[in-house]
Amino acid sequence: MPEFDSGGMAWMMVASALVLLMTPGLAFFYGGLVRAKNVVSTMMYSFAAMALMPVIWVLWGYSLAFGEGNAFIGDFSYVLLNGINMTSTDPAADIMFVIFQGMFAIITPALITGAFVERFKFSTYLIFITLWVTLVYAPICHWVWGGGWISQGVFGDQGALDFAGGTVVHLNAGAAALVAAWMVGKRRGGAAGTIVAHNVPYVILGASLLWFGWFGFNAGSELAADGVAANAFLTTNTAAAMAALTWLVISGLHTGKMSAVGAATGAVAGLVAITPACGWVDVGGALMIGLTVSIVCYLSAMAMEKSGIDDALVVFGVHGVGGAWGALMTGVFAAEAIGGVKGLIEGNGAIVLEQLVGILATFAYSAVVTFIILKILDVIPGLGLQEIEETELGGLDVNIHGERGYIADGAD
Amino acid sequence: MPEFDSGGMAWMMVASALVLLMTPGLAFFYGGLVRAKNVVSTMMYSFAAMALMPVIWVLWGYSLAFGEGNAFIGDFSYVLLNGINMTSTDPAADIMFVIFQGMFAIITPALITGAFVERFKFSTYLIFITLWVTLVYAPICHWVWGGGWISQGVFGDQGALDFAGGTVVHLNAGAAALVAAWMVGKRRGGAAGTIVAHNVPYVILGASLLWFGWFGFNAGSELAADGVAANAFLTTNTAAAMAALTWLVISGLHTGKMSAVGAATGAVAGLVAITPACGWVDVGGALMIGLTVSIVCYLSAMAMEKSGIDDALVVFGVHGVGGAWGALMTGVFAAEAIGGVKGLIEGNGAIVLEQLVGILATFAYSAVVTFIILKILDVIPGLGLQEIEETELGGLDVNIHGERGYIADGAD
Amino acid sequence: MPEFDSGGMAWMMVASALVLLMTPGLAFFYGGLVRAKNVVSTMMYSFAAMALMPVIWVLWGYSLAFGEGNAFIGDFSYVLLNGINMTSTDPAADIMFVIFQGMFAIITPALITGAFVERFKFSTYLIFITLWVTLVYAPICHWVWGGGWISQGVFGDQGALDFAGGTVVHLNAGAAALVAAWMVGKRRGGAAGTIVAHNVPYVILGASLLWFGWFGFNAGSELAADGVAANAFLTTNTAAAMAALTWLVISGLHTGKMSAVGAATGAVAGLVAITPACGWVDVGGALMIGLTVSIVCYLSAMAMEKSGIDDALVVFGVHGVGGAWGALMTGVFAAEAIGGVKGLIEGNGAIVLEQLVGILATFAYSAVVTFIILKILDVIPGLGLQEIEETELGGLDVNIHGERGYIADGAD
Amino acid sequence: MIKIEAVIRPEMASSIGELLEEAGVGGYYMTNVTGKGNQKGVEVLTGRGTSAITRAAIPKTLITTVVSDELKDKVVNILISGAKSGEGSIGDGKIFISKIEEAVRIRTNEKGKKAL
Amino acid sequence: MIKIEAVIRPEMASSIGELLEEAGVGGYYMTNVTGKGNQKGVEVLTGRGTSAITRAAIPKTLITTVVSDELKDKVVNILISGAKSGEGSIGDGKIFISKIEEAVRIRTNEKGKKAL
Amino acid sequence: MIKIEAVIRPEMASSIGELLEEAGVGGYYMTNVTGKGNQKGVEVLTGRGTSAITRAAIPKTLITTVVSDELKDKVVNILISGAKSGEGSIGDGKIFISKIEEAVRIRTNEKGKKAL
Ligand SMILES: Nc1ncnc2c1ncn2[C@@H]1O[C@H](COP(=O)(O)OP(=O)(O)O)[C@@H](O)[C@H]1O
Ligand SMILES: Nc1ncnc2c1ncn2[C@@H]1O[C@H](COP(=O)(O)OP(=O)(O)O)[C@@H](O)[C@H]1O
Ligand SMILES: Nc1ncnc2c1ncn2[C@@H]1O[C@H](COP(=O)(O)OP(=O)(O)O)[C@@H](O)[C@H]1O
Repeated sequence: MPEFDSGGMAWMMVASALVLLMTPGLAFFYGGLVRAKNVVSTMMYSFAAMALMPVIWVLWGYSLAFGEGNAFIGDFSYVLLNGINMTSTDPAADIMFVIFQGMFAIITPALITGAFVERFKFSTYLIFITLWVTLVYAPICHWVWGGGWISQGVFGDQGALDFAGGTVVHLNAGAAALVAAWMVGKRRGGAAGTIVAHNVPYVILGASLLWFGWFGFNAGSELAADGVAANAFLTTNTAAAMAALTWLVISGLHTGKMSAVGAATGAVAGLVAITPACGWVDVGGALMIGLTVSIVCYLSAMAMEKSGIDDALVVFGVHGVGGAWGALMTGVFAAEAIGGVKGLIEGNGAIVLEQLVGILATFAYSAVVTFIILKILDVIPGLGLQEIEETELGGLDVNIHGERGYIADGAD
Repeated sequence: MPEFDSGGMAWMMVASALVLLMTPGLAFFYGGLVRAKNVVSTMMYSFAAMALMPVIWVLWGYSLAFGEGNAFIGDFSYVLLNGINMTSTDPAADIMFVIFQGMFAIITPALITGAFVERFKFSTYLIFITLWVTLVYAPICHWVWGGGWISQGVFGDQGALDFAGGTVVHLNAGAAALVAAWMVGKRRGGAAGTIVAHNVPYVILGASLLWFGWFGFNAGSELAADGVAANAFLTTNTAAAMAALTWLVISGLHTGKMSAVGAATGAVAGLVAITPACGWVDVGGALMIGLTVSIVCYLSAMAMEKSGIDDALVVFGVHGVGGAWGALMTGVFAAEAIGGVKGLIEGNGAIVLEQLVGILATFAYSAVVTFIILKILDVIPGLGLQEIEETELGGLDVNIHGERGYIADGAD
Repeated sequence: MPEFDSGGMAWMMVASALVLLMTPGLAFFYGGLVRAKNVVSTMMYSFAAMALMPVIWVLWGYSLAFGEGNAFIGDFSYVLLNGINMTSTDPAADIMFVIFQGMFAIITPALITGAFVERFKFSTYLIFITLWVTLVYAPICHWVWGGGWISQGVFGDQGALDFAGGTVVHLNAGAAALVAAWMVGKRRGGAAGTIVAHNVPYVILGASLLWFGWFGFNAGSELAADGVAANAFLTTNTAAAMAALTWLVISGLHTGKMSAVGAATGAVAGLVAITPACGWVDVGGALMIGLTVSIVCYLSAMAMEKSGIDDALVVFGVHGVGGAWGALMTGVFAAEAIGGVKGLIEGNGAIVLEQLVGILATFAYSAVVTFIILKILDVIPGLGLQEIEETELGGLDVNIHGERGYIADGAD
Repeated sequence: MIKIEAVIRPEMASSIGELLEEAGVGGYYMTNVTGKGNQKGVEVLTGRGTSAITRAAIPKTLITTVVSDELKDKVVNILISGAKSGEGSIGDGKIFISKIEEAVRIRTNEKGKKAL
Repeated sequence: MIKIEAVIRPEMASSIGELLEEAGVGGYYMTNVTGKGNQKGVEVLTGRGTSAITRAAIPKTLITTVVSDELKDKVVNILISGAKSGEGSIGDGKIFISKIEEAVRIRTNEKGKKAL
Repeated sequence: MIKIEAVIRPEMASSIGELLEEAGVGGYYMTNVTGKGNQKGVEVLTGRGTSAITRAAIPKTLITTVVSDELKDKVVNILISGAKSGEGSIGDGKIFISKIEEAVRIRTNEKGKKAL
């Protein structure tokens, strides 16, 4: 755990606030992409994560992720942040670390929701993310950042590189999304390929808030306001732009139209892919990562459309595939001059293997445990995964939340 | 007045920007809750506070609040920030303090507007907030933060605790809101109980921006980037989440639907209640405050609906009652390990009495002076409080501002 | 190039993020002002600048602006940020400076787009801003901030004052906007004077995000978290408020309605005018600048409406005229106590001449080179400036981007 | 069977709905439209709040109900009295009546009066 | 020529459109309306999620097509079967038919059946 | 009295409104609808800008005016010439005319032609 000077503390408070803002950003990104009758519901999946996760985090989440424990999971020593306060020797540092990490625990489950919007039962959802953050997120977080086995290295001393959460957050959420989309089942009444975004400005607003907040996510992960943070900031911005541009161009060449949703998606894909890499690569690496991730994710988005699994907002295609791609490319483009670790291009092939281990382990664990959780929730009487048909066709907003997104004067 | 190092300065500039952003956040929170024909008007009450208050603040507001003066009000020594500039001995500190406090003077009158949206005469409103910030806000600010009588303590040396403005901002605005809602009169054409939010995404956006900005409001009130600020940040986030969750659950149990507006309101209620407490309580206290304030405010929101006073957006119910509750709970949960002051639970009953004095004095002064100001504005020819019926029924947007919120292509 | 301590670094990362957020702010400000059928297109002009400019900036833009070169333009020494990395002697400082300046290179071309929204061909646009940032923005940036001729002074040692980009960004964009509006041609089907904003809340959101981000733009330009930055922050906020208030009042007196769009425009005009001045004037100067710029820009907006040039969103009227006015007033109100340079009021007339040189040179260079670029793009087969009539009448959103801004359930 | 269509002020829509129900109509639907008549338009601002123009498009609500011929007078009277603003001012709206040949309830296939 | 208007559930709109086309209608248009009939309204929350009320305004989609008299039965049958939700539940909607005197295609000035 | 309804391109709406007024109609109202006819739809993108589909729903504006029988030809001609895009291209729209039995001005209770 770091010690913060006044400047570091200032930066970490801001970075934490920025990461918090990513979840409303996601609410608008996802909310704009669904149909109008489900906009409140879609946003509420994210907003409910803001309401529920911070409570779980201070109660037991932080402790399971960062308590000493063993190589696989923390312990209950920090329950209710026991011992982390103003009287501990380094109070500020610990509290600040709890805060910053807690914001990651909000956005990660919220990311998954794009896979099952417009149909997942909201009451089950609240239980799902409670279990998921406890049984999936906290352990993987412990593996990578809490001193667990991945951070210790499998083939050598240098464990897999994940500067800001490419595997912990994005690949993890992507794997869970794939499983969840499949288990919850397809949306009724509206073949996937015919649904268009109901509010494109919201998509742009959401992507922009995500981009803005991601500076906190990535450069904040340095836990200091220094040169490495600045490098992370620059590579983040560069990769996001390059990927947005690439997606825009591909979409233009492929469909004949320059999709705004595509540009926004490209930006997000770039941000996902640079996340593990931002503190390890230079600006040239960032351009390459941005360029390639949009190609890879564009193809995977197309593949998902044909896959028969209704991953409604392509969470697996963007966060799963993009997160894995970014983790791999981190191993390829890591530059000694930036983060002290060489990548494949500089002749260090071993690090790519470490990255692969991280990717496979995260994917496998997340997919399997998510499957088990959902299976159990599915069979418990009174719970279940998918809303009944009438609710789904009429829209989740009015049926579940008692609210309609938009009401005009007069006829409405 | 504090001296800022570079990190402190960085944090205070950011915190000030965050507090500024709360007012547009409020514009969207309130704007989403009204009917479409009044969305521009509702947002303009807030935006006009951004236009008017900073001017008043540098002209005479800061001076009345923080000029030495006496125990009850400042003086005119700092008019036009006289003497506060780059040549004063501690220039940065003073300018920064003026800025940060000035942002509070924008949001406080803007909070009141939720009580009288959809009907208060806009030209009168501009005069109202000018008088209100001068005659109500500046004095109370002086009492609590400007070295006035409340800060000096009534029963002992330790005056009432108000870390970031639970009484000065929220209870004060809530009291004024109650009086204003009653004096302006009810909305015509639409019984309070039948109006539903016209744009729920705006409500979520607004609540999210408020939450985001509130980190500046609360953790910024430490005036430094240190451990106390981090504690304030953590308790703020925790209480907001706990309260949002609580409101969501209560609303679900009570009405059978999981209201998004309810969750957003809960978050705001939690933020209000933790405001006076955030630098004095630990995370356990924050959970309790978040839990209880949503129960208390939910009940008060229900009571207001039946009260016959058309406090349109439940400002008294949330900011008045929530602010008072938070101030009281600050006295209950204050922990010596956090802020050096014991609360009731740690055996210090006296502080609860100080809190009560602060609550009662703020409520009484704000209510009475607000009443007098509105009474005078009501009888001055050419002013008056409520728009004429035709204007109100047709909507304030088009009639007062010459604008409609939304215009579609074609028929519109 | 500055060296940053931890606090300065924290502030500059935040300031950079804030400036990045201004471009989505602009997307909503402009997007709200056009007709619904062009909202995606209008936002995409801005979002595409976010996708394209950062790539150009790290490839050659930064090098042309800040490479040593000569008095008129930089060189190619920093292509792909060659030599600017973690191993250079002062890595953090340089990377941070690249980042911060790079955000200015995004917003400047985006500002121009308001002049030709609803009709400029999107594919040509992407080429246009690539050329423009290379041939217009980079040189002028070099003149003023890169050690070029304007910074060296024409009549004396003290070159023209431009704290945060009044000429480089705003006047520059305004001049280009005037030329572009004229060359692209008028919008078809809808006389300028009959089009009303399709979404006023977006205009308010956009103006608020601009205001919020402008703190990073102006106070960040100090490149440190110190007293000068605080002064810039305070004058920025004061001028924005004063100008918003002034425009609101003028619009009310002139038209009988209190326009929200007007108040938002006033805020932007105030922000534009204080940009060159914010680190050189005190709060009294800020009030005067805010007051006068709204009067000047209100008149110029009215003049533009009658001019026959379809500067759709009055970019020349606000950024061009407001930028020039602000640059001039910087020379008038500069106070020795603030930035060490006297202005006209303190008896230094020479500085006003320097300001005039800066204004005229920027205007002339920007207008002429923009003209040449557009002329060439106009005649290249397959490019051209204005969309064909059918595309324009049916809306750019669906025809160019394959998307409609808003889709309701059911009939849509 | 006849179709009664009334263009009314939007703020009257929900109370008119209730009145129609009391009058015994089987159902109705409402549409948001914009209209122009003797009320020549509304004054709105263009540009940047810099000039006021009159726009023809005044928001109105169209309420449509299909009723049996006997209900005609009752419904028309209710609409007239319910949609009047105060003493009646320009822009209160109009009622148009036309013939309906056939009505069908989709759920039950019922036709004619039974379908209303 | 007759005009067939059907008030249906919004989620049925796009599939009904396709069915109409298959039936051979020359065109149609759709309008979003809100309606009330036997389905008395939807439960929504007011205040701050603090109380539930029933609102009359249920979103429906009105689909309108003008066809030659011969197509009437075909189109009505298609609407009835296509707009039914499952076994048919309250709120599936209604169909109203009226006479059209004249139709004109703006592009070609064609009149009557040829214009449909 | 007759009711003239025209489905037109949205961008024509405001100029058509002015033309109708010049023609002497007492009033009109406009509704935003989406339509399909010979113009089979518009190409839009789905997914993440990854594939193009054709959507049936093309935005159109429905303009409705009730006039006395004598005005019929004048209004129809104005609509035909005013709503044509250039030389006339697919999707310019259609005009439908039907009979109105009765009209009432709510403000004054006037009936028949005087109410128009
Ligand atoms: N002849 C008409 N055909 C269709 N709609 C009409 C006609 N005349 C009026 N209307 C509608 O009725 C509304 C009210 O009419 P208006 O003439 O303004 O009021 P009043 O009848 O009180 O003089 C108009 O806005 C328009 O929508
Ligand atoms: N008499 C009527 N006139 C106009 N519209 C009607 C009428 N009756 C029903 N409707 C419309 O049809 C919709 C469905 O009618 P409803 O009575 O709820 O269903 P059902 O016919 O299955 O009992 C209503 O929401 C309303 O919009
Ligand atoms: N038979 C019809 N009934 C109702 N509306 C129709 C009919 N035919 C066309 N329309 C409407 O008119 C619009 C234009 O018709 P379309 O056939 O595309 O153009 P054109 O008449 O120029 O061939 C359609 O979008 C549709 O809204």
